[in-house]
Amino acid sequence: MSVAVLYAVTGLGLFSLGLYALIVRAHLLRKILALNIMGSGVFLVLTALARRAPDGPPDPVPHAMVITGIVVAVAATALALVLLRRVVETTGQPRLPDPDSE
Amino acid sequence: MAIATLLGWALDGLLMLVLLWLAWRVLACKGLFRAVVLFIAFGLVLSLVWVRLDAPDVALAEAAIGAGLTGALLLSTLARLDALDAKQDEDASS
Amino acid sequence: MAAEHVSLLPVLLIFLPLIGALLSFVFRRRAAGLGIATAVAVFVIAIALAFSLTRPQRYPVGGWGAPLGIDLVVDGLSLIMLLMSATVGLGVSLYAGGYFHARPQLARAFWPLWLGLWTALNGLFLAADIFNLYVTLELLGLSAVALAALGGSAAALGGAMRYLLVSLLGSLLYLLGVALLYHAFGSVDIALLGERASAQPVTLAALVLMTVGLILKTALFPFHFWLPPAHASASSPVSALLSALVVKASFYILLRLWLEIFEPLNPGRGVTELLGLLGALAVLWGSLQALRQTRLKLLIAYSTVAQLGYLFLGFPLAAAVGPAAWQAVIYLALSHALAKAALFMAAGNIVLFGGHDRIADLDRVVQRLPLSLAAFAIAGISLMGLPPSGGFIGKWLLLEAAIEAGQWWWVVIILIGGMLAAAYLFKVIGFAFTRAPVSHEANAVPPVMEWTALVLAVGTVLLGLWVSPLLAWLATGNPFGVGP
Amino acid sequence: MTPRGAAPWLRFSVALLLVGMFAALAWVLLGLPPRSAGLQPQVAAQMAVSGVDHPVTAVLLNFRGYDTLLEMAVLLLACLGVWSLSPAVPPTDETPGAMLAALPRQLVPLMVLMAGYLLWRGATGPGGAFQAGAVLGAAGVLLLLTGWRLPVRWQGWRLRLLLIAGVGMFVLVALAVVPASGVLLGYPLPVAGTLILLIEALAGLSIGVTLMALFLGGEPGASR
Repeated sequence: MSVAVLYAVTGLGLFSLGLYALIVRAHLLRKILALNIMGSGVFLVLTALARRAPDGPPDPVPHAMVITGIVVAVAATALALVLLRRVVETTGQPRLPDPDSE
Repeated sequence: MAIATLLGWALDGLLMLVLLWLAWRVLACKGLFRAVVLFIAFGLVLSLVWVRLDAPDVALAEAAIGAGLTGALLLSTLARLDALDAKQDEDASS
Repeated sequence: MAAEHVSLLPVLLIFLPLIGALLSFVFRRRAAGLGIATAVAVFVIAIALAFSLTRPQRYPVGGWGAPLGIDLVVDGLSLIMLLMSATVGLGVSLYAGGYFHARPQLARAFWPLWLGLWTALNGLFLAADIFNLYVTLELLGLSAVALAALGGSAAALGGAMRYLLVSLLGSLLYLLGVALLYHAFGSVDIALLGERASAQPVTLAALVLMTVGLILKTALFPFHFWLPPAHASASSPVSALLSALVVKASFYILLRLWLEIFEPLNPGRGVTELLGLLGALAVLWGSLQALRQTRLKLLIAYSTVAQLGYLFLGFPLAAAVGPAAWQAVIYLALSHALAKAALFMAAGNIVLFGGHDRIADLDRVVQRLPLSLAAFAIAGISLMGLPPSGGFIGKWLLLEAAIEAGQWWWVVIILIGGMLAAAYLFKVIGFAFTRAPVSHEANAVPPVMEWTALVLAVGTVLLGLWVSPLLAWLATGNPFGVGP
Repeated sequence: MTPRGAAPWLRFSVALLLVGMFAALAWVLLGLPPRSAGLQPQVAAQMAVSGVDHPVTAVLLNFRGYDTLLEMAVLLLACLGVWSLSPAVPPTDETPGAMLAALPRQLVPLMVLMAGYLLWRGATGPGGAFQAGAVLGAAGVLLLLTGWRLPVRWQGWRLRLLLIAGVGMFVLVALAVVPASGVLLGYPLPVAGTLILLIEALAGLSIGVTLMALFLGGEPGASR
């Protein structure tokens, strides 16, 4: 069992923790943080397993993918935060409205 | 050589634990401000992890974008949410 | 480099809307004109592609080729999807020209976002690379959410927020699957993965993660909860786009992955039966909920939940009878796209006209907006699955597949679904003929908005008449793979 | 004010489910082959014809440049979404305090210099458009925090042009090389390095400005 795989398992741990919080926590800011942590977990799986190259430098393709992913994540986070602000402004609640209450 | 490897293992193990602990605190701690600050710390530790994984490009991107700018966005949102709250409280009391 | 001549048409289908988005963002006073011009150009190119495509084409971007580079692939399945987005896209663009004419603030945001969304759709239908698909999915998701929030009401913002969270969660589940497949088989190219993947735990894990992520985004029961509020509270051109096109995109990815990577590995009857069962539940639950609604746009949105269910009946039926089931499903998806766009457009006209969408207070709209009501009724015929319409052909093919497979329970579901659709659609049409207790204001509806709704609705009838050329296009390159 | 979370039974069953998921996926990861070079050999083999000397830059801007192009479109559309959702930021006459004004005066030129260095370095080592753009964006955020606002004459279409410059140049190059090489984004080798640097320079600038705009929230100076 190599360190690389252990880091990947840590990434899975982050993914699972984030998913738990995304489902369980009600405050939207907490949900946005949870999604970011889940994303970091996936990036960690991608990058850690790229270091399984035998004696050579690590595989650069997942590194490029993760950089792409980080930029996408900040874009999504910015949009989510503005939406959150607008939701609080219009409803006064920092959480999702109950879908059944019309 | 052996000591260096051992230290490397210890450092890796420590980083993994710190990462998981920080993630848990970000999602479970009381107070949003504290959560955001912990999240920024999480991003910085993560960029150390990228260095350990021989991914310096990712480390740079993470430190600048993941921790830095996302952190700034989160903090400014928090400030605006606080302002909104204050306004609502005033509305309620008047 | 590429020895044979490769057509640039597919590439233009991605880059034209992207350039249109950039230009309409910078020159915002001309946004509507630029947007409609782009839409016409994309439509023309999609038609040209349909008539020039004789066999599937692979386009290596940058000339590298998989696995190092990214390839684009166009075959019959991508072609039909591109035609679907081109037709609905042109219709919605013309409709939006009328809808946003009086709302310049919204128009300047709508055009670049919509053209960006179109870029994502076309890029997605042409992608042959699972990581590239992730990027297009995110482009699609973020622009769709921004469009859904455009209305600005509390309902629209809440709906968009939930939509964003679900969409991001779906993308991350999908991306984790991509990570597993890449690290197990050393490529993100779908065709290469199809060759290399073998039935082992990592493949199964990727299958589960990606399938869950994608059915979340496709709003398959029981993950449909986010769809009705988001689709119903968006502004009407956006509702049409979301329901007609956006949810089909994630279904398309699921189908591609399934056909080329997972199905050949025989993951077992359990998976296909489960997806079929969820589809059947979606048909029943979505239809019953649609019947209960008092708001027109929510009714149409719940109808989308139901209609998406039919697409998943393809999984168990294709396992039993092969490609015929997928033909049926794609026909249904195509007909639903046209019909649902027409329904949301007609509903948008009614909302604009009367200022509300309470079904009980429709107040004789049939006399006052005859074209929109005609569009509603004709599109409704296709949704119910009555002849002559694309919906009829799709359901007929699906019924044939079910009977051939000897799985009569799917026949029952399809028939009940049709009857429930008739019930909820006639409820609307009935109130359109009656006089409401309180009469209300009436705003003029631009003729272009009525006509585009009607033309798309008539399109569903044409789909019922043009069956063989469409099925021939769909068969280009044998996307559903009958044997090697 | 703090919203209630989910009910205990729900928390428990979700936790149980996720522990199961984690265990299954961890088992899958441990079953992967312990050694695998991935695409590293293919990247190494093509480095000589990529136009740059750093593998990650070669993947981002050349081998998988199409992904990067679309990803910059994602960033741009997110900014558009933010602008469409939030009220415009009015032009302010706020003057920063002496202390706050002094800090960016020292730091910002340094950060711009650093961004330029990262950009140039991307061809041979860790660095490149995204990192440079991020540093530029951070410098911008620092300025915004001290109350600095974009000069009015730079608002409007000039700002929008800056925002699209990165994607725009990428699209332009992607299509312009088609007559020469026959494929989209197929840079002819003699000019590959130059084209990549050109794309990166504008991409870095656009990314920096976009990140600043995302932080600012609304569209500066837009009439509502």
